[in-house]
Amino acid sequence: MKNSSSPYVVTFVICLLLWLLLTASFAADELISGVIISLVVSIISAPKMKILNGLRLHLGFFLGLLSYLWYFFMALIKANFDLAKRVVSKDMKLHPDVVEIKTTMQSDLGKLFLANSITLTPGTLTVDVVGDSLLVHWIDVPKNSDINTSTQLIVAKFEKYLKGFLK
Amino acid sequence: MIWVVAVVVFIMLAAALAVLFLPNMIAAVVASAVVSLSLTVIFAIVKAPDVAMTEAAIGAGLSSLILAIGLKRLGYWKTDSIDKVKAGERHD
Amino acid sequence: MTFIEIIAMLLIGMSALIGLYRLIFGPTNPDRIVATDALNLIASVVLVLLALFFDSVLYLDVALVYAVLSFVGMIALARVIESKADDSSKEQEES
Amino acid sequence: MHFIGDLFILFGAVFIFLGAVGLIRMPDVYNRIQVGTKGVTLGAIGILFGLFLIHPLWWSKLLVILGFTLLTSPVSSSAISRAFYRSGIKVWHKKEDDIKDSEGEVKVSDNKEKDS
Repeated sequence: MKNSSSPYVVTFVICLLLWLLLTASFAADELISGVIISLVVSIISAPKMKILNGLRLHLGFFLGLLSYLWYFFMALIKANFDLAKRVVSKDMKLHPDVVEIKTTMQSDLGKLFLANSITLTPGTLTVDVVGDSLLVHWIDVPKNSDINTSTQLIVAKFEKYLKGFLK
Repeated sequence: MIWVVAVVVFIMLAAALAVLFLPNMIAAVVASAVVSLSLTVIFAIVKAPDVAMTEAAIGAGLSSLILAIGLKRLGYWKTDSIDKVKAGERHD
Repeated sequence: MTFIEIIAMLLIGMSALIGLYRLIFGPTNPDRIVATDALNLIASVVLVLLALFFDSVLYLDVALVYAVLSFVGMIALARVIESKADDSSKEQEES
Repeated sequence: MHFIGDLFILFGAVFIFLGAVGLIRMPDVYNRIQVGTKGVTLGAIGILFGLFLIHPLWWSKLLVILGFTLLTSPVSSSAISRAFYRSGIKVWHKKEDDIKDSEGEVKVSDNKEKDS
């Protein structure tokens, strides 16, 4: 796939998919108007959508996306049971602090997905993104941790899954 | 269903009183967002989804946006108490 | 409206009241903003449940519009709080 | 099928309630953001899935609402916490810890604190 035309195609596909999901019908007139509207929208807005350059368009895209989503939901449910235990218990075992971790994701979209995943998984919240490093508020910092161990603990699994479909 | 209406009306009245009595501007903006939120839910309960959609667009999106931009222009964006921001005096 | 749904609605109403407590008596102003962020999501959940109670798909549109626009409002508020020293210095230069 | 959907709705409501209780009990703004976002987001996912089990024909709009919730809720909470962090709101520490300063770097104490 060429580099210059891919943002147009991706924007068009996303707009058409959103239209189909919102109308939920395959009638001819609605389909034609949806195609026209998403064409116009993609022509206008695709040069400004720099963030879509982070997509890694290859054959295993949907497989990577699905495996990432599965792992993400498991982590979300685990995070919520951890949270429930923490809220119900009497002393909440809090040792909060802000730690800094390094990421190897290069594109902006990869950093966005990584930050979202960190926010919704056990005890961590992305506070800031500066270049290559993320500031993470951690609800229970283990003792004697430095930047490498916290990077290993928080982001290593997610990066492995995210590398499947993002740069 | 009458209990849902009662709870939502209670939330709306309490947030509207909070808009009057909160000392900080940003807290008042946030409380007014809660007022429009409960108004949206009330419109949906009385089976007027079109009015509820309009109220959601105006109340949640536009009015918060315009009030936030207004706060930025006036210099009242600080999350601290208002007594640091005297009238007519910008703080650094 | 079955029994379980009434219990679920009751739990959501109680959590909305707890959020209201944080909104009004929150010790600092950031707590109030956090409470509003939680209340926005709770309100869109309530709108989704109303679609179940009235058996009509129209209410889901209201929930969708509310979710999107409350996100816009919260982002605007966050940007206003964040615009700190650079903006005030710029305005002082202008005046 | 209606009963299973009801169970999912109850699951979601319980997690929303837990998130709200955490909003009361936590001592700090950042902890409150964490608990509120996680609890309410999983609650919304549970309720949307239960509604899908009750009315399977509404799947497309429920999927759009689910996608928007999953994308926007962590982004908005992260933006709010970034605004708080940049405007200088300190992170709460437990009394017996001697972690005083946290300007973006890890300073974890080595002393043996009393575990209750």
